[in-house]
Amino acid sequence: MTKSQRDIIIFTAFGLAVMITPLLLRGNYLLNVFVFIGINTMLAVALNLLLGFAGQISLGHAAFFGLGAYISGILTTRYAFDPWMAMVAAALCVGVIAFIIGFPILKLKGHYLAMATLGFGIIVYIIFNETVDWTGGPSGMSGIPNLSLGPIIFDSYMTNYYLIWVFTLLTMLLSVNLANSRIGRALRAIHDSEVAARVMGVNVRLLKVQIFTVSALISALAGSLYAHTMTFIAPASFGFNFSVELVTMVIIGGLGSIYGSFLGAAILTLLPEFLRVFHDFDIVIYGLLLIVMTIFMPGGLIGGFEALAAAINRRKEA
Amino acid sequence: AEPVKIGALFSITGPPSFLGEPERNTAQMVVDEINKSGGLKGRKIELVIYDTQGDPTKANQAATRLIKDDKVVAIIGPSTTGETMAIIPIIEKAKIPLISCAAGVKITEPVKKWVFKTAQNDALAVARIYEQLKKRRISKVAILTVSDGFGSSGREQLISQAKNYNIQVISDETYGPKDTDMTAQVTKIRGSQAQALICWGTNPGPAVVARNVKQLGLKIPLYMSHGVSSKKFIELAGDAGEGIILPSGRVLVANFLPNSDPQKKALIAYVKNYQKRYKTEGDHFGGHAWDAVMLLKGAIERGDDTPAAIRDQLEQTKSFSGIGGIFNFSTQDHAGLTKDAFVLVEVKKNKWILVKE
Amino acid sequence: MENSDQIIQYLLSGLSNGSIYALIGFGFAIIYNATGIINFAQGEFVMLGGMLTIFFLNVFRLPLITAIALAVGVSTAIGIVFERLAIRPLKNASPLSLVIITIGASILIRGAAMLVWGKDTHALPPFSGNDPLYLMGATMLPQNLWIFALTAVIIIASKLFFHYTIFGKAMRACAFNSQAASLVGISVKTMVLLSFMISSAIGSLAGIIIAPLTMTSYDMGIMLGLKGFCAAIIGGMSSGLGTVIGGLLLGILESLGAGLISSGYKDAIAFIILLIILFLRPEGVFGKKETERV
Amino acid sequence: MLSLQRITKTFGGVTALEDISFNVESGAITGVIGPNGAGKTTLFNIATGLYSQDTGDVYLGGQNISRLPPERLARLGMIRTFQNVELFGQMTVLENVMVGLHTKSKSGIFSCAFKLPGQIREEKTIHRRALKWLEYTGITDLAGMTAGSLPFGKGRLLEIARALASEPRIILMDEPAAGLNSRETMGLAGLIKKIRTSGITIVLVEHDMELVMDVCDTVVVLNLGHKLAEGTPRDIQENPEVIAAYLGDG
Amino acid sequence: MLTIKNINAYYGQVHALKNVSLHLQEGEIVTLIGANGAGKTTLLNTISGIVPPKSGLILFSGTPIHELPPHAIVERGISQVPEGRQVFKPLSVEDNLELGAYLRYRKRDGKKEAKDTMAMVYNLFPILMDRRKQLAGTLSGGEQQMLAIGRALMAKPKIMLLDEPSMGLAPLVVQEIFRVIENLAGEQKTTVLLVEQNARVALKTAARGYVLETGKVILEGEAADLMENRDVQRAYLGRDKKEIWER
Ligand SMILES: Nc1ncnc2c1ncn2[C@@H]1O[C@H](COP(=O)(O)OP(=O)(O)OP(=O)(O)O)[C@@H](O)[C@H]1O
Ligand SMILES: Nc1ncnc2c1ncn2[C@@H]1O[C@H](COP(=O)(O)OP(=O)(O)OP(=O)(O)O)[C@@H](O)[C@H]1O
Ligand SMILES: [Mg+2]
Ligand SMILES: [Mg+2]
Repeated sequence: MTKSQRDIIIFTAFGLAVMITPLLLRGNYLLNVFVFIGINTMLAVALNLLLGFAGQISLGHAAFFGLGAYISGILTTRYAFDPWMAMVAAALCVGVIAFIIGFPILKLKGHYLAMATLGFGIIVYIIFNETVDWTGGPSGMSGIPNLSLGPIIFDSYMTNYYLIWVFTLLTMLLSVNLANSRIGRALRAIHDSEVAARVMGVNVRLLKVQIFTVSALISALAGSLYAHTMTFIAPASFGFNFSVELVTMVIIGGLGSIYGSFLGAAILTLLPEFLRVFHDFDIVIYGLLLIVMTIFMPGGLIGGFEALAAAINRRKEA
Repeated sequence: AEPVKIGALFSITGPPSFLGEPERNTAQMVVDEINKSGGLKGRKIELVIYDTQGDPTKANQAATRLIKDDKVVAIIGPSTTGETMAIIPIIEKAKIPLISCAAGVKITEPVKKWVFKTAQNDALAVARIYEQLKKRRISKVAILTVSDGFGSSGREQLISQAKNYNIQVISDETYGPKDTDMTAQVTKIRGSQAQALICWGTNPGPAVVARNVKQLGLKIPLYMSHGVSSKKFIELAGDAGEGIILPSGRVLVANFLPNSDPQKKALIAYVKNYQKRYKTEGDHFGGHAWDAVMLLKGAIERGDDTPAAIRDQLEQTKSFSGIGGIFNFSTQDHAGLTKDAFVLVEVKKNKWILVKE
Repeated sequence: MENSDQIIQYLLSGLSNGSIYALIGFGFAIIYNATGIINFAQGEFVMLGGMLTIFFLNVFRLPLITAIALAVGVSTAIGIVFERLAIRPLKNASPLSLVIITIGASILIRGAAMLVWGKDTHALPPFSGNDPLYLMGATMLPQNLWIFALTAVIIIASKLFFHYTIFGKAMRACAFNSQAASLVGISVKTMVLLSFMISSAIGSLAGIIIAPLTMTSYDMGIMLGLKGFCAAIIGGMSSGLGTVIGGLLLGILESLGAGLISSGYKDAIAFIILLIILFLRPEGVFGKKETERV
Repeated sequence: MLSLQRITKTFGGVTALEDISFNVESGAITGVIGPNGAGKTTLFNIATGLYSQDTGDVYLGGQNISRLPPERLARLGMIRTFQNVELFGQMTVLENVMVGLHTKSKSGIFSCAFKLPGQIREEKTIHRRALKWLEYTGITDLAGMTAGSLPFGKGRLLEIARALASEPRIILMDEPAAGLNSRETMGLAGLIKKIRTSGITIVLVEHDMELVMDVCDTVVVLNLGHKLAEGTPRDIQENPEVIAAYLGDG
Repeated sequence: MLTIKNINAYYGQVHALKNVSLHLQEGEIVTLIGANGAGKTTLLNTISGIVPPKSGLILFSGTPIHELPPHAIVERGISQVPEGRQVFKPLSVEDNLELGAYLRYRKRDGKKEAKDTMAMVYNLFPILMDRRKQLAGTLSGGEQQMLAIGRALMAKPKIMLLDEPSMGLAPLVVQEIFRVIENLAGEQKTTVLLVEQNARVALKTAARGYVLETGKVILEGEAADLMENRDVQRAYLGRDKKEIWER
């Protein structure tokens, strides 16, 4: 079995699992949580392209997510755009913004890059808050229309689930493809040694900006989907905290692993739901779990899984 | 008998925890009291509380869980306007009555069939302040509002109502919810022609503003919002708090009310019980939850405990004396309060006293 | 429009806030210099300093100076426990995993503080009165002088420590290449522990000294931590003058932005200017060019 | 092929290169030797666009390439290896070589993400050719190993394989024999000659005189940023100045 | 002085050292030769405590040290010049050297003595003197190698482990380095374990040698004998051509 055949099998299995999950969760509130897991997976995969592959940190990805959501929201509620058109417009706008700011920002390295992206995130967040006439300010913007496709309106948990997950699966598929291609290799090469990558003919600057743009564009798409499924958005969802949470998802899941990003997103979205039984202690436990997970699986959940699988295999052989 | 399940969504943690915490405490306290004294028509109330952390996404998830998993008959909360707006579509679709504890006007305007609220509109608080400014012949004001949901909705009202009172907002500044120094803004206001400063925020920001005003020697009258109507504010502002005036629910000055006041009994009981149970002062934010639970109790006692029956009875609530004021709901009004819900109070010798009008 | 009194006041306010940011930034820089980790829990130590002091002051009725000493002591102990239990087990982890650990720790500490002390804000009385001092028509509080003084002491001390003592140099060596450091006989574990001790002590001290101005609550560390982080980065993560200048720059930009342009966009203005500075000098305001070579 | 003209480079107070000129003949092996710190690596860094010189110009096949970035130079057929071995440490040996083929392929982000037919075909070619270069340099058996865990000497070979994969016109090697034992160095000498036979021009910085004398056609000697001598290996070996500054008399 | 008995070391699943035994006498120069990937660096790192052995013993003057952390091993007097230099790039040359004497600095009078050693190192590598304020990361490869050696000398170790000290150095300097090594052993009674690719020179300098192949010691003996050994000649000595510095 070649690697690419294995990839196809894994992806198909994953896709099938995703498709039948709602049938098992019928009528359960978790179905709704899985909608958000889908959105967060999209975001984590997008950030992983940048952080896990190219090794470039972004502490401002919530801003792209938010921009996608707000552009979609504003275009549909104020200018009566068709939601699908608004979604395309949002993705394109954010792509262009990312491309333009990408050049100066990605010239920076390490903690300077962290700080610049953080600053960008804060600036955008402030704009969401302050341009009250456009965004409704801190108390948010409501009445964003749902997406629809012919007779289907995506306004129930079930329809939203399939809507979101189709996009999420597509994002994952394309990212897996990208990871195993010459572009994916060039990105990982940048991660390991920028100088050597350049000398091998990789246009490091351009490639970084390109992947930044792609990453932002996917995030914006996730933002649009979020806006049209929630029908309400407020700046609180797009702040610094969420940017950090996204980075956490990627790292907890496993840097450079697409399925890891899914695991990270799933765990971090589900965890608060499970921790609700602890009431006021939930935050403390959440913090503790983050630490414990990282200590025991420094390579991320996916690394943990692989180690486990290897151990089981060895058992079998022995 | 089976308990009646009521859901509650509060931002117990996160930036709006100053709202969610007293609300959660109060709701739990009221429900326990009801259960102790025999419950609702002989049935106990089970209160299912989820924390929303001030985040619309979390509010959405929690509301879904209350509806789908816990199968509650009614929901109280959330604490903020944003979170309330975020879950209204779910509520309307699930046909479950919601009594929000947030203040935003747009929650109940236009009227939504299943949505009510107990928090007084900011509009009413602003009106109270402007009335007094007009009496004092002040026509130029500076406003300094916090850039969160509470502050921005206050700011909106301050600006839009000003012309009704012939007042001019000549300086419009804001500060961040976590800012720890506002000297720059106050300095700028000091350089303006403003005759009064209105600061709209919740602890601790306004206390910092009060201190900065004192430090910079700004001598104009200082007004604040009901967001800081608690003893805590006086403690934080120290002597810089002296003379500050603000609109407040009656709960802050319950003892000063005339005995004829229909709310007085409930207010004093609330303050006493809260103090006893939580060792700290109950405030009017907690009062929103008190009102919400008691409104539900009334509605269920009068009718049935199905969501539809509760809704119908809520809408018919008349002259209910709560902590926030006297509620009169109708098909056109799901907020139910008038500006009498607010009184003006002032800090004198480290105590809140009622301003004589 | 704006008279010079006002400008001076903006500058003075900016300097006061900036030195707070710098003070907090130091904590970041110290751990970074010794371990290469960006410690997201640094803000929480600032919070701990203030909260613990108030706790000792109000609950045990201790004199201020004792309360401060105890608060610093307890925060340092928490720093040690943190390093021992959460950082040390992960010897060979990537810096990013360590960052996640510090994020976890910050959530944990904040949550625990919330459970122990509740969500209320508390104020600490100023060390030496509340009567404003006048300076060329502008005012500041005596507490600001305390902050300036502490900042100055810490810059000088850390400059001396990191650049002129063998211990300090050893710490920097550890951050760069811990394996090589151990090959010259440096105990990497001790150095990391020491850096966590120093930075939690400095963080809590900063938290104590600013508490009379900023007040304190379980979640105050987030925003101040963020600003301190920025100050440290603008200063090139140096543990000396750079961070101070970074902090002051941030403070002044904020203050002028709020005063002269728009208070709503004050942080945005500060960050836009900082971004422009970074774009013009990608190696940092104080960074040296081309230290890496092949 | 490659021509350096009057190159000067200073770092702060240190003058690493001063007024250096020389030509590299097409198809030849040119050695660059000199004491430590003479400026050899700096010369490579300038030629490959990593540093910019203070003054002077670099020509590649007649074209002035003075201000071109490294990635452009790679496309023009100039590639190098590194003194301190700059591998892509977390990637496998095979993947390292595949990155070397970057300039020989052109699928963009879009066609890679959507796996367009052209991209699939190209990917197969890349894979095949990478294997070929592993075989060429004799490290096929390491293909699946993570580059970071290679022993030093194998890393050097991998660097050469990766450089060759881009099918350069000229290849600059910075101390390829450092860390190899005599026997392995012998193998390397063979490899270098084989590369030359395939028509690729080679510039070689090396301290292993045995190797330099064995393979080089001409040798340039640098000392303290100046050109000390230039000539055939024989001449250089006998040049008293070179002996005094560099070779020593044992 | 140093005795290694049957040690095994692993990198994950890779068995890098297999039952390796070896011993060093005081003041002796011993060399370790072997092909790429034979495990020479791993062996030095095992002695230094960086790669702790899975099993086996390492005794230093009779006391076991294989469970000690690296810094404690340095403290007992075993220093290493690591492969690939590993100088502290963001620190100046002088700071690098000072850190070499880190443990001595913490002793009374250590600082003054360390200054003397530093003068000795500068004397040995005059270029470092010129570059002493420069950041180590900007030094040329060879200069960094000199610095790495100088740094280890600063510790005045009882045993010095050298991992390819001549790598990247000009022939003239290599001669110098080997003179220093001989000198260390001869005059200062420092024991030296030398890993060197240039087996010919290594065997000439050393008294004894070990040959390592895929993690196992396959040969050991007097250096002169090894030099004559056909297998060694074929595998490590290469062409029988005179080396350039032996003219
Ligand atoms: N980025 C830099 N900053 C400061 N000085 C530098 C820098 N790069 C090189 N130098 C100095 O320039 C001189 C030449 O260095 P270069 O690396 O070219 O030497 P080299 O000939 O390759 O030596 P070696 O044989 O030891 O590798 C050295 O003295 C070095 O210290
Ligand atoms: N970090 C590591 N992870 C996994 N395997 C490793 C690692 N380091 C070394 N190895 C493996 O251990 C074996 C011995 O390597 P070592 O570096 O000790 O060899 P060496 O004899 O020093 O070689 P060289 O002459 O190239 O320096 C090799 O097979 C190598 O691939
Ligand atoms: Mg060199
Ligand atoms: Mg080795």
